Amino acid sequence: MTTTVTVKDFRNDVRPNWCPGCGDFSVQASIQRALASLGKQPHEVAVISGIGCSGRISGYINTYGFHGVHGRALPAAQGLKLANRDLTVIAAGGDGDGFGIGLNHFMHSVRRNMDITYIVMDNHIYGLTKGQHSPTSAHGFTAKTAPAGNIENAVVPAQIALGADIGFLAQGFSSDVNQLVSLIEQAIQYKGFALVNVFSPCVTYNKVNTYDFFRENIVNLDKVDGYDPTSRMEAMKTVIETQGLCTGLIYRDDHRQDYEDQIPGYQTTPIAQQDLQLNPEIFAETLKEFA
Amino acid sequence: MTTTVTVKDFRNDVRPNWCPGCGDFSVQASIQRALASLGKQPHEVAVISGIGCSGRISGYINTYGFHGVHGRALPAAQGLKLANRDLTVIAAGGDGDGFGIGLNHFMHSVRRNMDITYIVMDNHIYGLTKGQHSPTSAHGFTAKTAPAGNIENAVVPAQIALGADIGFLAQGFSSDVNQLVSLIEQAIQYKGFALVNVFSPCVTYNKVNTYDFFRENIVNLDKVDGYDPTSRMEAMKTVIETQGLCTGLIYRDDHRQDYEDQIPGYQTTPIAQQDLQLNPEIFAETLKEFA
Amino acid sequence: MLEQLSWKVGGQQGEGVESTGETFAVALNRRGYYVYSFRQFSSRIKGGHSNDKVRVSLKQYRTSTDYTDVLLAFDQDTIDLEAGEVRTNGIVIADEKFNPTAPDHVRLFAVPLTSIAEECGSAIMKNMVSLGASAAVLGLPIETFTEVAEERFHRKGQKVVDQNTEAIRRGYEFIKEAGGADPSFALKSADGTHRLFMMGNDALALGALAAGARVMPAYPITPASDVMEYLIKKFPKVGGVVVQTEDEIAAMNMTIGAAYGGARAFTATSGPGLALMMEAIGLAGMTETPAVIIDTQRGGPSTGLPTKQEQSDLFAGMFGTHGEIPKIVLFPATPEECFYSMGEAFNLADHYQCPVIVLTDLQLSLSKQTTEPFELEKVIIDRGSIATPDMLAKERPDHGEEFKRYLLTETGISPRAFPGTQGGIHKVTGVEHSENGRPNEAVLNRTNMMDKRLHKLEGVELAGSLVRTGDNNPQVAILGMGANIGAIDEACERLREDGITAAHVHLHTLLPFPVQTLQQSLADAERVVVVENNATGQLRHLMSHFGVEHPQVSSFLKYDGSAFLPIEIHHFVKGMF
Amino acid sequence: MLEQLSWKVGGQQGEGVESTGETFAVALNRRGYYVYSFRQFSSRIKGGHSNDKVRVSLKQYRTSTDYTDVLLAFDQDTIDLEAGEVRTNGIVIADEKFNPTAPDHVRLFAVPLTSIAEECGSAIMKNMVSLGASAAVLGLPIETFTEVAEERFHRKGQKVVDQNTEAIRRGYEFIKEAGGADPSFALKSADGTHRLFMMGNDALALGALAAGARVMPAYPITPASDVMEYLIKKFPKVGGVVVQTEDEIAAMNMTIGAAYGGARAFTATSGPGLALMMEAIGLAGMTETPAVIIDTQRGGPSTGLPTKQEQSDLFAGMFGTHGEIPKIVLFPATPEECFYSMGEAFNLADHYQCPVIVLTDLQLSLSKQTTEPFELEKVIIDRGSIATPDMLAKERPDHGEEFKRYLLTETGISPRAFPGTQGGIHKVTGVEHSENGRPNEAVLNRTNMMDKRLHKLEGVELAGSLVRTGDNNPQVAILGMGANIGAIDEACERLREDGITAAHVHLHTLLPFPVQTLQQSLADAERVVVVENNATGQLRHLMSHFGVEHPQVSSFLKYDGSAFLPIEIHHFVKGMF
Ligand SMILES: Cc1ncc(C[n+]2csc(CCOP(=O)(O)OP(=O)(O)O)c2C)c(N)n1
Ligand SMILES: Cc1ncc(C[n+]2csc(CCOP(=O)(O)OP(=O)(O)O)c2C)c(N)n1
Ligand code: SF4
Ligand code: SF4
Ligand SMILES: [Mg+2]
Ligand SMILES: [Mg+2]
Repeated sequence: MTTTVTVKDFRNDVRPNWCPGCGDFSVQASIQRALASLGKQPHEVAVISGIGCSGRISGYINTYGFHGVHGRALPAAQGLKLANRDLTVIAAGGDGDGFGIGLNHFMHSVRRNMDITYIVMDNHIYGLTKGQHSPTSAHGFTAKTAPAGNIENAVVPAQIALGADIGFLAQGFSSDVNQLVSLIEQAIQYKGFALVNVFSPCVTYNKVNTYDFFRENIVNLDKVDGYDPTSRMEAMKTVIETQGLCTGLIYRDDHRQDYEDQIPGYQTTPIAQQDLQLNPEIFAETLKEFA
Repeated sequence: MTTTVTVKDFRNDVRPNWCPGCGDFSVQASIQRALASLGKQPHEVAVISGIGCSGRISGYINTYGFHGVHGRALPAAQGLKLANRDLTVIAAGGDGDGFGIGLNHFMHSVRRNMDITYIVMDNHIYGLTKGQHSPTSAHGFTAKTAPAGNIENAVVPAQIALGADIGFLAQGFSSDVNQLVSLIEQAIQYKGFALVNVFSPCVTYNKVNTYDFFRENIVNLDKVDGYDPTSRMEAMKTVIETQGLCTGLIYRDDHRQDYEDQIPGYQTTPIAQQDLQLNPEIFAETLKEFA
Repeated sequence: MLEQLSWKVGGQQGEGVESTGETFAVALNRRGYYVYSFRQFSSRIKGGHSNDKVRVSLKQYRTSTDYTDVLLAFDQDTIDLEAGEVRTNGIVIADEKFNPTAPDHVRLFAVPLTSIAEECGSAIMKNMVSLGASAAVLGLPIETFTEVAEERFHRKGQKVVDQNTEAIRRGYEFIKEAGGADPSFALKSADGTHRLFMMGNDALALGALAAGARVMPAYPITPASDVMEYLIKKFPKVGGVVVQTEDEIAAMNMTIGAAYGGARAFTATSGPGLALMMEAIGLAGMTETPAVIIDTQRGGPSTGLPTKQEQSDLFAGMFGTHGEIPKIVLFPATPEECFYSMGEAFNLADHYQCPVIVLTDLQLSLSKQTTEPFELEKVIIDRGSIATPDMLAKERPDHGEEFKRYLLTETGISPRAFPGTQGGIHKVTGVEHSENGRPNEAVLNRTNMMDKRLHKLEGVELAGSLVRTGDNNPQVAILGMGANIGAIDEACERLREDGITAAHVHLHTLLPFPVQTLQQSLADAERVVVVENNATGQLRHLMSHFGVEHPQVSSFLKYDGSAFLPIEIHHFVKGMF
Repeated sequence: MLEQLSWKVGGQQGEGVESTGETFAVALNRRGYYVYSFRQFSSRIKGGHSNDKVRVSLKQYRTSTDYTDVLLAFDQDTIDLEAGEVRTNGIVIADEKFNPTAPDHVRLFAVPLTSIAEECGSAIMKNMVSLGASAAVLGLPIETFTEVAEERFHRKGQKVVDQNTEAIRRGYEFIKEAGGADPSFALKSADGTHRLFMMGNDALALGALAAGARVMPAYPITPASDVMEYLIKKFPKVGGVVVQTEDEIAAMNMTIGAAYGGARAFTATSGPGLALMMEAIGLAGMTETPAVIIDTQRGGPSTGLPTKQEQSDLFAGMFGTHGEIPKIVLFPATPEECFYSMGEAFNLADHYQCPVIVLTDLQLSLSKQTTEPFELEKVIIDRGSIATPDMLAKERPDHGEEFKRYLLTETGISPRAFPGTQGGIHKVTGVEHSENGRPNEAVLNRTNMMDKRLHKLEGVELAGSLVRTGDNNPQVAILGMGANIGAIDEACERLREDGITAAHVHLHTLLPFPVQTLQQSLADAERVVVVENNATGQLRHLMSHFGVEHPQVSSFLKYDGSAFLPIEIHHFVKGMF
């Protein structure tokens, strides 16, 4: 049995089918590094993903992996967490998956606040279906389904996350793996629902939001002197001012209880490991109500 | 043919099946008054609602009325607007309908920004299904499905609406019909997506968020000197500070184009009134691409 | 002396109709009678006519009677709507307050229900007065109700108990004095056996609890909400959790996540919610995740008749998902079956590693009835094929290839490893996959995997797929399901009285459809009548669909939202001979 | 000289395979040949083997051949995977660059595709070189491709045109010199008739456009996305609008809203999206709103095989909604049928005021094939029963009761009034309702309304529900649907060559199921074989379900994601005799 783990332990023999240069490679590597540096054992971790190029990530990391249906990674991840609260549960997917079809689950996951880390690979495009605009595509952006330019306004993930009153909010960029690893580590350690939204360029279908685009437009909060990630108003202001184009730890509130700790009668032993046999006394007592 | 309309023109002979004292009566009356005072003809208006006690409202106003499925009033309303842009389209429903099951549509309706008014009767409870907590129920609130107190955090509608970058945001209260009428009028006149979230008490199942509760806790922005509803930061700050418990016009941005005005080639004549016969020349030209 | 009796209370929704009916029913159940109560209500909170019909008998009937003996009316509406059903010379007890009038064929007793209640302390005690009056009419000892009142109110202090007891007594005496204690309405006394009294939904919840379900994500909907509302109160005792999700899509995907995680997880919904779950049910089938879904059917389509009886989701439950998955669909008929079906559902889900849908109908879910006590020992928890940590440690090298979650086996069933288990790491995906759960589009793999999944249930007929009662070589076999069990049984009895031999075949399993068993159980019948609460004859079509043949099959359908009455089935079948 | 020929190009996904195949096919279609091209690809963006097989013939075939005559390989993988299919002495053209090796039964020409292309100006022109080489092998005039290249590149200037022409010429000459211009591969020349070349999805989009559809809310999904992507480019010309919605639930509800508003509205999706639309489809049925839904079937269940052929959503499309609604399900088989089916679908939706599902399968949706020019005059727009402003002004008083949207009529069809129409105000609800659209739970109203809705399609058999071709009193009738039309036709031809008489019955309408028509059209056959791309035999079960009988029915199923080959059906059927 391995006791010390390395990045290698989180690698398997599957060659990702992402296009060369896709931002998702860095996200995968960052998750692997973060898990190793936190000393997690591979079997103690589960990655739950949705459908999209990004959704393939659960197949590429040597942990338990569940690749569900489009937009529903978060409900599945929450179910898993409830069944086994000892697991490190990471949900992951694309901007379409998480902020398009799956946005309702995101909003409600935030307020439910289970101890889960959600990593979004936000490339401002639908990759797997070949280049339609996504909810994070800017107004005016041209795409297969917006040949004359997108006429909807973009969702700004950081802004809606704050609007939904999230407890942990960070953003990373595929080109800055060191920062990303650190953010993912913090997110996993955070006891509650944590979002790490990653600007992860699609080199095939998005010719606007490229590596260069992000490099030029992102404000790295790690480098902003005196930025206080514990102030919600400051976070909101920063996000509005940067139009969401900022990286680093944006907001963190350490004074919350997660969902699991508030469930009445919920036990420390994971449900999956409990004896399911009902105590006959409890049963007898229960039946009395119907006598 | 009537040319001047009065409130009476918007009344039909159906007796609402709401409980006596339900806040929704005032919402109904306010919509009727607003429509009359704007001089709309009943047949030029359609009310599209979801499922819930509140959802019954589309049956009680003498306009076209569509009572769809739970949580989907907004997509149906948008479809209707696209088919007939001349109609005044009002979507309406409950907090569960709009911010629970239907929240994804709300978030995306905001960014799509069609010229629609959305009125939510927010009673912080599921009324029609007899008293489960709703997404706007406070943490700790007890309900049928939270007998030991709600362990989820509440959605604050005004906050998520601002987070989603809404162009028109107002809140009303069933006890202040004059204000509510004025807000609904403004919302209907606003060219774009407008939310009027109404604190509309459920007298049967919500014994916490009563008329008195709202009366005591609401900050009426109409009475706040110098409140500037054109500042998004100020709006956000106010909403956070009042925990969403404020009424009046919270935010309004008049510098946006609505969706309809941006659709390439979309005509001023409503689709429903156009000749659908395809021009043979356009057809012939189109086929050429496949030759 | 009566061997059975039908009593009905009616009034405005929210006016105490439900609690009056409930107290009446519970009290008689306690005395050892068999009780069946059926509530009619509207999809609104207050107002609108509502009534609760209670059948009391010395032997068990699982449905309401065709007629009413005693009608308790809280308003004139109730008399206008319901007195037609009261038998000739039947009794109507009405509140004097509204100057009741009644048709000629009944005997009306205008009782000052409200005034007496007010004199006893509060108008809300009019239900107690009316129960006392009912006791007098039915020749029941007054203790039948005073005991229940005592128990119910003793926490509120002796004064409240006394007031309520007094209200009952005054109602009782009023009728006695008014000459309403007609011996022809007196009920034979029961043997005092203790049994339970509950609705199908209670039994489903208890069944899930006993079967080891510990995670229930669900979204409220009539008539399913009781299940979650009950368990949310009980789960804290056993460490379980109910999550009220944002919608049914979340509920189903969360159920799958929890089941994948090793919990016994389930959700409960009704038609519109089932529709929303379709995509995720397909995921459960594809990923071979055991998940249990209760669908309490109500009047469809769309929002339809949300508080009315129907059995019209058979097709949706059986055929609703896109593509092809293994699936099991059960349809219990009584609270007892509801209870044990949940144990069965979880075992089947774990054994076959596929979604299991448990259908009920509104009548079964909401009608409260006398129920035999449940035996916990009969609920065996069998988790199916699990790769335990021990097995994995023994059989698998430390650094080998991934665990083959989808190992091709003879039976199509492969061991599961729960996340968190060392040595069990594997992938799960809704995309077509190889044995170790990786996406794989190869033609051969595809065929193998489809065969694996669909093979699991091929040719299987589950034990107890149907129950047949009644005559051999009958002139008619009546095929039914769900709550119609009672009306069919009673119709068969009456047919026999008419000299027509009859058998009752009640279907319990819809998928895998018990082709052989059903074919055999209908073979000796001259005619077959399929009785179902829907408009298109779904069960009738299922017979053809799966190739169950019989030369003489007719359908008897009801889709107006009301439950079948025995008399309707009786007449329909009799008319065929 | 060949009457038909099979050419295939293969390589890594994203490497120009698709454009090479497309140019080849378009060029030959222009010359008057019948062309059928079938693409194999994976659910990934770059990398992974992909190929495009093009059949060229003097008469029309609607499927690929069993074998390949000429294989154009951009990598060794392609040879390894695909050369087995090349017929003995068939030709493999491969890029010299990767030192290709090929099995003995083929003739390999290693052509310096990349080097020549580089010499002409850019490596990407290797596809042009390879087309030139193909022309030489097939004895085609070089203009076949140079003309297309000229047209395609003339906007980029003469230089680009010249480079490409040169690349084609060099490829052509290389083969000539290498002795690859084998007269036995020369194609007979075609008559130069101008026809279209398109995939089913194009035809669906054009059909919707011609039928007057002007609102299309949809969510992207393979293989349906093309439809929205095409119309989003075309709609600006006619004032229509495509909305890319947040999900399929929004798409379906928005479609309903627009249809209610008076537009012709539709959406397009595939299996997982269809599953999500179930609840709203029920709403369309209950509110009698005409809505058209395209479901381009792909490999299921769940995410399944998203880029592969399957026909496994029949049940979901027909039976997926909870409760019972009227519904129409069509399944065209060719681009021509796709085009006219859309007109039919909108007319049926407007006439019967119910949802209409148009099924296709991936092969039909994505295979490009020679298509007869569409005739716009044949697309008649019939909006069914509409209460126009004039009618309403005449017939209805100024202040009367609401318009009876759900007027009970003989046919069950009631006039619609579009919102905005004076005098037409009414209510619509998914709850059971009265004639004026108000919620109503009364038993009689319920029965009337259910009967009204379901009656609309009762006993109806739509014109053109199936097409039968082939022999009378055949030894075998092959029943099929969708893209399998070509393989079945060809199998029938070969059976006849073997002396087995055969008929082909191709089903076009699944709901209302054409019971009588199908029964009759199978009656004279000795045996029936049902051919379908799914694992459970859904069409076969539909026959039983609806009571279509035949003493000798067998199923031939394929569910490995690949399309039926004529030879497979031929062998299967032949084996029965
Ligand atoms: C219910 C459903 N609808 C649509 C699809 C098709 N689909 C697959 S991935 C995807 C979007 C991918 O975009 P995103 O989530 O941003 O992921 P990316 O590929 O960009 O990483 C869509 C629409 C699906 N699989 N399921
Ligand atoms: C898909 C679906 N799920 C659940 C329901 C049951 N249902 C009807 S109304 C409602 C919630 C009502 O709450 P809200 O929207 O706040 O309206 P209110 O009754 O409080 O006005 C629910 C859960 C339904 N009709 N459809
Ligand atoms: S298409 Fe875009 S998102 Fe998908 S793998 Fe390629 S680069 Fe990455
Ligand atoms: S239950 Fe509540 S929300 Fe519903 S009608 Fe009554 S008071 Fe209003
Ligand atoms: Mg993306
Ligand atoms: Mg509410």
